[in-house]
Amino acid sequence: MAEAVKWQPLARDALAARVAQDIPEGWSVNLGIGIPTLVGNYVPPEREVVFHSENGILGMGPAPASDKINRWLVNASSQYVTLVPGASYMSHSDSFALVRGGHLDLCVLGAFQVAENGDLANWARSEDDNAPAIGGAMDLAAGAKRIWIVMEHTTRNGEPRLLKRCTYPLTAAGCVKRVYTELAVLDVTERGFAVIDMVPGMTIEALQERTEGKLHR
Amino acid sequence: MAEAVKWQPLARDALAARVAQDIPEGWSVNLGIGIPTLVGNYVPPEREVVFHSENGILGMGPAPASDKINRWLVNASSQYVTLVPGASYMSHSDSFALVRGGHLDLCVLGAFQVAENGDLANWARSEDDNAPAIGGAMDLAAGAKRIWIVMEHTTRNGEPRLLKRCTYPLTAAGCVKRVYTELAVLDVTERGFAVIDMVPGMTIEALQERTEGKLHR
Amino acid sequence: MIDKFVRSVAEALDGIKDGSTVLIAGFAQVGEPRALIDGLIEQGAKDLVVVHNTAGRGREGVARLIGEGRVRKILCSFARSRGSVIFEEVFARGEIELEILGQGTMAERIRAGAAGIPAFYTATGAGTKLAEGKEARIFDGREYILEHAIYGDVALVEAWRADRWGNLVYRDAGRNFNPVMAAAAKLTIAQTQHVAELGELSPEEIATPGIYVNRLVHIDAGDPPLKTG
Amino acid sequence: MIDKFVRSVAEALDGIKDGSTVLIAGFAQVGEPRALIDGLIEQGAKDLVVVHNTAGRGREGVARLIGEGRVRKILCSFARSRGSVIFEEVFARGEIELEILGQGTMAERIRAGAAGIPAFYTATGAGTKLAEGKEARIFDGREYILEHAIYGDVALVEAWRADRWGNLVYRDAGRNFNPVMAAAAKLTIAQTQHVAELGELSPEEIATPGIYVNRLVHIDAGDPPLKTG
Repeated sequence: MAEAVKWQPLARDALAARVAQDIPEGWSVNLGIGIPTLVGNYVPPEREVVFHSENGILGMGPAPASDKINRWLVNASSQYVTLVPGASYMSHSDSFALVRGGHLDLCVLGAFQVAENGDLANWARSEDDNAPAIGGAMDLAAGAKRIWIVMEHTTRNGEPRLLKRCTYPLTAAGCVKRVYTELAVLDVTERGFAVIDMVPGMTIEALQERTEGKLHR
Repeated sequence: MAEAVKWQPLARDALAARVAQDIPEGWSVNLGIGIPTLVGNYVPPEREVVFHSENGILGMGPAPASDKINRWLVNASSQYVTLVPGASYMSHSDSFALVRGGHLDLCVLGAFQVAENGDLANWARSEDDNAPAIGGAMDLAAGAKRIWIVMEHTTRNGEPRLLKRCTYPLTAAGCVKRVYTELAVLDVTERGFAVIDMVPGMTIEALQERTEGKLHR
Repeated sequence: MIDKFVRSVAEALDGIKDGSTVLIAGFAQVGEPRALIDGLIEQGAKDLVVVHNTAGRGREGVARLIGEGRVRKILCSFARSRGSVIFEEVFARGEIELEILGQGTMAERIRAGAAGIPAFYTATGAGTKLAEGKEARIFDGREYILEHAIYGDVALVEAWRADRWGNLVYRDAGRNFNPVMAAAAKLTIAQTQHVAELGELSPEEIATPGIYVNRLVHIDAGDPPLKTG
Repeated sequence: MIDKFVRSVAEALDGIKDGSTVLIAGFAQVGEPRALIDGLIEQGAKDLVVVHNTAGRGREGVARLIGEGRVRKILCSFARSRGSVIFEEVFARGEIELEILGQGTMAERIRAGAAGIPAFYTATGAGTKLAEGKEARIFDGREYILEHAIYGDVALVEAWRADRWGNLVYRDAGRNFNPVMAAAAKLTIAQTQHVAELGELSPEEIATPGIYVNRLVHIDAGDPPLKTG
């Protein structure tokens, strides 16, 4: 890449905050492991968003102070959390009925790869991975009303992760609605990836260089 | 019938008491509409039997005194009931998951007809009944571990109701384990109806005259 | 602030379209959202598909909705039954379609609609008249039939207590079809006898989490009518 | 008098046979019946099929059961994951069979086993590697796959409070897989932190009715271990 870098990629927390900005009051939201979990920290407390955790919590609050830990209250990432007023508990079967029945307004997940047709790959880096960790990802990807992905725009080696077709095993086909990376926000549309936001200084051309799928305005 | 009648058929309450006698402590039991409902009155209070009602009650107690009615507490027959200590409420879907998953030790139902292969007909008296009342009968008949039937041995006209094959539409195939009538107690076995008890003075021959299915000892 | 309470039954029912599938909870008049049913009669939507345990009894509620010719089809477990006079008249005139189904199959089909399950197998009804036209299949030597999910456009439910998020608690046998129907519709409308502050309902006892409820109206309906005989 | 309490873990686990399918509840060590798992290790049954959210972490509990060569097959949603060292060793040696499944599909398959549903269709996994060998079917334009019920011979669960009928209440996120697993086994064994008098648990808050529980043992296990990082 000959061009001079004129932009600053978003740091993890800034990226989480960028996602949080787009979540409206009243939505019920599940946050996956990793950067998605941080998103909850950036939804202002006066904006009521209801956070769900697959292990049977609806109305999850932030992490407790270290001297206020309730060891019986963990989220799906095994982290200690709190409840907000209005919260409720449910069993795993009821919790996943909620997920699979299309009742979550949004699920924010991480990804290895996303394709321009909305295919998501986030559980295995190889067809030969015969003992992977799936957790609730397939249920969430197939079940939530909207899937937003937070991911790095490219691999550490600079290979694109926003592809024409995923090369890793799919989590779910055609489920992704929007992708947030450290460089841009893209919607998955019938025509492919539509760029709806970029970090200051970024150009479509520079973004396209880092993206295998075709970008549109 | 030339023979002199030497026996006394059981009255409704005596029949209910006869059924109750065979219910051991610890069973979970659902009682259908009619005589089956009376069975609960004849289980001695010190013998703990857990009564279920399809509308979401486990641990149902007897009818309340008329000045102690709770209008929010009815059974599946729309009668006012009470709770016993240890009772719990559940939704209709959880209640029928319990029924259909084979968790009831016993369901006592009424019947129009029972066949010697265990087929039960208790919801429609004609193939042409196009607007019948089924309620939970099909679920109970297909789901409970044991189906016991309480019924009149013959129709008012003396026609048999314990048949080789049911002529009315089935509620469930092959589900009946035992039949209690005002004249006898019969088990449904691979060989057909096995007589396990008769009212005093009744003979197998006299009982067979009133029964289309073949009787065995 | 999330606040699902509206000020009137009319507001709660606003926008229900002709042709909607309406799930109506309640069992033996307990936990039955009578104010909402009456409101639906007022509201005027017609050509409805109604899912309710019975085809209505007496002359009020679901019976009246049917009597006014607003129900194209009813799915129920009790069609002809004590007091189903209006349904029987309308049915005899061929003016309503009936789908009769076992009560447990009804509950499970609604639960399937709520849980993202388009179809499931059940032993209930296998080998009976109700299996006619349905796919049968043997699992482990036993016959089962395929039943399909019921999806509501609208659910009408009655709660004992509700908070502004739509968390619901029921009273005694008033729970019945309420939780499963509340979860299975695009637009779930609850009438509640009492209003709770947010956080007042125990997280352990909430039977319907607010995620399933869209609109709430406070109706102090009092006890269900007294049954006589 | 119904009294499902037994005096020891050994008595609670008595009679579990080789080859049993054992459902083990708990999520992230919360609501996990550790005393019963340890007891099962002592008890000696082998050739087990274990259904648990993970393939074990660290060296205790389910991991130890696997490490001792007692598990023929595991069904879980997290196989290789942080701390799954023992499973990975045993799996690499080809000494354990693995069925990996989405966590929701796992929960729903167990619920199906509890509810008399031999099989159901779900969108989870459709079009993925996990759909291989499974029947696919289109409903309303979307692809679903057929999943089968999981039936437990034994379920091991942990309650917060229990009465002698086996009515169970859970604590906070300790509910998780406990209610659904308790309902899906022929022999359900619960360890409980506290004992309640019959009638003390509210009929509204009982999450597992006693009908699903066969044996109870009082184990004041205390809080789950503290997670660090």
